[in-house]
Amino acid sequence: MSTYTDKIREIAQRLLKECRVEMVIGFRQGSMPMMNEPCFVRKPEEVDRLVWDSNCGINLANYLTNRKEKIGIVAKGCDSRNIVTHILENKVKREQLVIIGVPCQGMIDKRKIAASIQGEILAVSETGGQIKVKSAGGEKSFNKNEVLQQNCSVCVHRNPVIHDEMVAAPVAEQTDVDQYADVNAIEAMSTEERWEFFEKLLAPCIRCYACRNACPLCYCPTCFVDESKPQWVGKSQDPMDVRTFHFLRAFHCAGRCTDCGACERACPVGINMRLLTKKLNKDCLELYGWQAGLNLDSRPALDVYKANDPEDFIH
Amino acid sequence: MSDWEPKIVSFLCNWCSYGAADLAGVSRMEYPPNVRVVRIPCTGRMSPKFALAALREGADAVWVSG
Amino acid sequence: MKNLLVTMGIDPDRLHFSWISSAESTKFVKVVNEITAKVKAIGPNQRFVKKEAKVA
Amino acid sequence: MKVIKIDKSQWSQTLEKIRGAYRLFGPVKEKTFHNFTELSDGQSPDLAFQNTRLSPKSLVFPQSEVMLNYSLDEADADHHVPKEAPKDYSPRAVIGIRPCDAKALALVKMNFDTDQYKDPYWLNLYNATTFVGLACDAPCGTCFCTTAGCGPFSEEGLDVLLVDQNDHYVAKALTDKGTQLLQKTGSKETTAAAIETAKIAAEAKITAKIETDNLRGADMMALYKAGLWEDISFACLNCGTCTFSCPTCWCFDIQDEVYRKKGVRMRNWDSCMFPIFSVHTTGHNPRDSKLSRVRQRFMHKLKYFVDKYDKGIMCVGCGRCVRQCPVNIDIRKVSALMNQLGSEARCAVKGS
Amino acid sequence: MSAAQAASSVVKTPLREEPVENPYLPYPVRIDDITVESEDRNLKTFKFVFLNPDDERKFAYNAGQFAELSIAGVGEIPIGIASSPVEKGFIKFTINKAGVVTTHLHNMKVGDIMGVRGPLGNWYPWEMLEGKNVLIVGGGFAFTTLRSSIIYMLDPANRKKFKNISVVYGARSPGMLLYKDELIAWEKRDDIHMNITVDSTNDPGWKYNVGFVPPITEQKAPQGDADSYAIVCGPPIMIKFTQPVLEKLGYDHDHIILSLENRMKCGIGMCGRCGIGRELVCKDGPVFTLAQVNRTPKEY
Repeated sequence: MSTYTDKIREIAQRLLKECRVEMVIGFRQGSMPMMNEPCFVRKPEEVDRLVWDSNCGINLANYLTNRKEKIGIVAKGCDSRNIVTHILENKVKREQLVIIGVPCQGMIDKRKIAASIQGEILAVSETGGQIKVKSAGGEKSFNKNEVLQQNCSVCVHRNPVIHDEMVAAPVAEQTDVDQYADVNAIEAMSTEERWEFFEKLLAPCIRCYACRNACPLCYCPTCFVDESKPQWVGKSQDPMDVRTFHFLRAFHCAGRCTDCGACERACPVGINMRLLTKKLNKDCLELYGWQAGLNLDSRPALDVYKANDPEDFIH
Repeated sequence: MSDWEPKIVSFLCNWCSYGAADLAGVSRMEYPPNVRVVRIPCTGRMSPKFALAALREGADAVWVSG
Repeated sequence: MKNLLVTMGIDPDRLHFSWISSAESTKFVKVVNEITAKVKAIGPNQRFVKKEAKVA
Repeated sequence: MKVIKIDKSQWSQTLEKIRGAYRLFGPVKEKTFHNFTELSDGQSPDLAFQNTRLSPKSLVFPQSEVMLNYSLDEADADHHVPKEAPKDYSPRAVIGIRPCDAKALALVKMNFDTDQYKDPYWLNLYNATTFVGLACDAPCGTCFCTTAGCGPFSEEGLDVLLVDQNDHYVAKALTDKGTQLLQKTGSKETTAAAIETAKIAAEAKITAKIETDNLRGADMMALYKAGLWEDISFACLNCGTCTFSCPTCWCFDIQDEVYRKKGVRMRNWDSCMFPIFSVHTTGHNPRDSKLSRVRQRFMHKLKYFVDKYDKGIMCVGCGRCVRQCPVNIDIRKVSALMNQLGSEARCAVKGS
Repeated sequence: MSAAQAASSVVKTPLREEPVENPYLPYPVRIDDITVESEDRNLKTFKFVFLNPDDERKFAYNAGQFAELSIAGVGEIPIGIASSPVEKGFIKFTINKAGVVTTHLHNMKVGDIMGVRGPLGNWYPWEMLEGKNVLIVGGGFAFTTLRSSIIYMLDPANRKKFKNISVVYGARSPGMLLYKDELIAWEKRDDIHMNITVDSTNDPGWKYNVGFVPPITEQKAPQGDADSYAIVCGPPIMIKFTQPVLEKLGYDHDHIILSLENRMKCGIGMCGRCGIGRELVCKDGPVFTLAQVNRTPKEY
């Protein structure tokens, strides 16, 4: 991983020195274990701020929306797919970007680690595929694959789909993963069970909108929850309002979501709202053979009509 | 419960289904009074927000027709 | 839309889509009849309805 | 003031005695986190926690709260005339609130209890509540209360301080309300000597710091115009996690909701992180950039509040915003930057 | 038995202090009269009378304050009080149709019941202005609290407290001027110096000024000195360009009095959203001197 960091710094420095970009967007070391902070670098001498490790789960495409500068951006597989979506949706221009591709082997889910150790986590280090966690209750070692974010463990697009530079050779893509096991489990439930399931899932929501704001797809100037003429959804903690918010938020991501996991990662109360977007992803794949953000040449499933689009839901 | 009648909020395209409803009317055809028609300029104007708004206000079903 | 609503626990018969030309008044009547019958069968909607705020 | 000793073997019986006169609230473990909720009959609070995920501010300031009720039915005599919503203000006790959270409520009280106006909802709940604080023996690495005008054994805002002594608790009454509660327990009195020793040990465990000494004298406009905000605010997503989890954030929104012929006026937590928070009807938004919103949050906590009340910063060092920020924006880092700038830009006319 | 029931079944020690008056409860009022003020019909003046006569006494206000107009089922909106403390038996507000609440209000009828909460905020510093010259500069529909102020100052009991009173008031066109009858009446008096202006007009009978407020102020307003204060209220762009003019005329920054506005909800300094710097526009304002505003972030 430290070689990734060195290479990112080297590329960033070169891009800034050659004035090919005005800023490089990447991560800097966080102030807590397993947290890195998205940051920008404008001067070649400041590239030492940039780091890369298994705690760079925030989707950096989020920071590109409507920016006008020439930007170098560090991008793992899912980031690159969201950059593609951004370009297709005219939120940023391809010519503005120098994409520094990072082959990704998954990001750590700090909640998984926190749940399986005693006391507070004091320090975390990574060597090879091993994560060493120092906590108040002693030291414990994890195999990285066991503590990956759920979306990372079933990810089939680890390498950037679009890039100008690469920090390393591509990694092997996972082929034998069951991407939609969790969605299938919900589909198998009865209507009542499903209603109850989501009632429980969404109960802790405090409507901080971190899921919406962490998502690179959510860039509407005025979100539907903020509209007042008419007001679509109440602003209280009422379960129906919470459900309406989550339903419509997910729906706005239909055919666009890359399952980067930023929403779930950002949620302060640990709601797996990805189940909703994943269901839509699965439908898009099954009905239209579509996965978001794989290349710049094809239009999204929901903005093209094909004669063979399924229509059996219409009477 | 026996006197309950469903309320079905129907979003009908001005040019298609709304026309069909109109024609059914002038042809003096009979159909259940449970549909509450909202005329929309085209089903392209339909938004998931509308369907949810109808359900939130107590509609028993939503029908979108082009 | 329908798939996601159904996933969240809404009865599939609460959301209908159809395609009727302005000349098809018979089809219109037929569809209204069908939908009404289906909705009657599943009973009143208790979900996604906001009757009052469940707050402090 | 009264000091008593409660054996842990007697703990649940003691709680039941208190329950005779109070509704009880306390921390309860939900999956991996603790949160404050009402305790049902026979339920004890789970006191083996470092800090709750969300602050207990919702106990006196619910995230959504009905303020007024009214009828819109013109057949009613007083239609369209709002009335205060009836509430249960019977005595309640919070068992196991952390000293930092209690101090936070004392800070927030300055906003809701002013000479000119009193917020009845907040104050009635606050006054109805007896706060039994649990001294903090094992603070988190991200706790910085000792430098935020607070501490693991801070007594401000508490009615009773509870100190864990392995096989028993020592409970020290700090107010008349606290004494009244302890009288219900019937437990025997003891001395407060052990508390002092435990306090020194706990305070020594807190190593994280927030630097604030130059903020009071700093020139507000110099801090406001400083160049540091772009770097600080870059990563911010403008979600409301920090403000919603913060025990000292009190901003709220007022909304009307109508259900057929009846309606309520309610208030919901709001956040200065949300763009809509400050937008005018005309569409003009005085804080229309992420930078200005992030600046507002930190300036409010660390400068405006300091200047307005002269009671220190609007932060008690609970560390929740640090732990829960999805992009790791750290108030300690921000404060250090502001503080450094403050030492350079002293105010020409103090307190102007 | 739930904990709540258990608690209510025992004798409780009264912990609650004496009941506090609820500042969120509006006084019920009835719409007594509605006047359309402007040719585009977007401005209407509403006259309210209190349902409980005692509430009028409680609603004692000063010129420059505002109130929350409160419509059950819709919401609340902070509006400057257009009537004057010397006018009894009613209160008046002039309202621009803009958002959810004001649009609803524009559709209401005489006789409808709604609420008014206040008076809120501070007011123009009348005690400080005693014995001084007062220049009033207003633009558009922000003239409401200025009308309140003029009526207050012209009241026979008050007029002798002030020296010269001058007014510069502008609107986009003659049809957009508020309170036309009163403007004409003031124009005829010799104890107030009126300068009415419009941005433009094609009315050949227009006998007053044509031009924006700042240049008209420059031409017509009296010079500032230690004995003179200017009260400015209008759209931000007008305030921006009037400020240098007033400086040129010799008004000190602490002799220029502004009325700010910001998004508000509670109106009583609790909800936090109208804060700029350490000031809350609703409670510490809306009236500030320019000197105060200069020491505050420009977040309004």
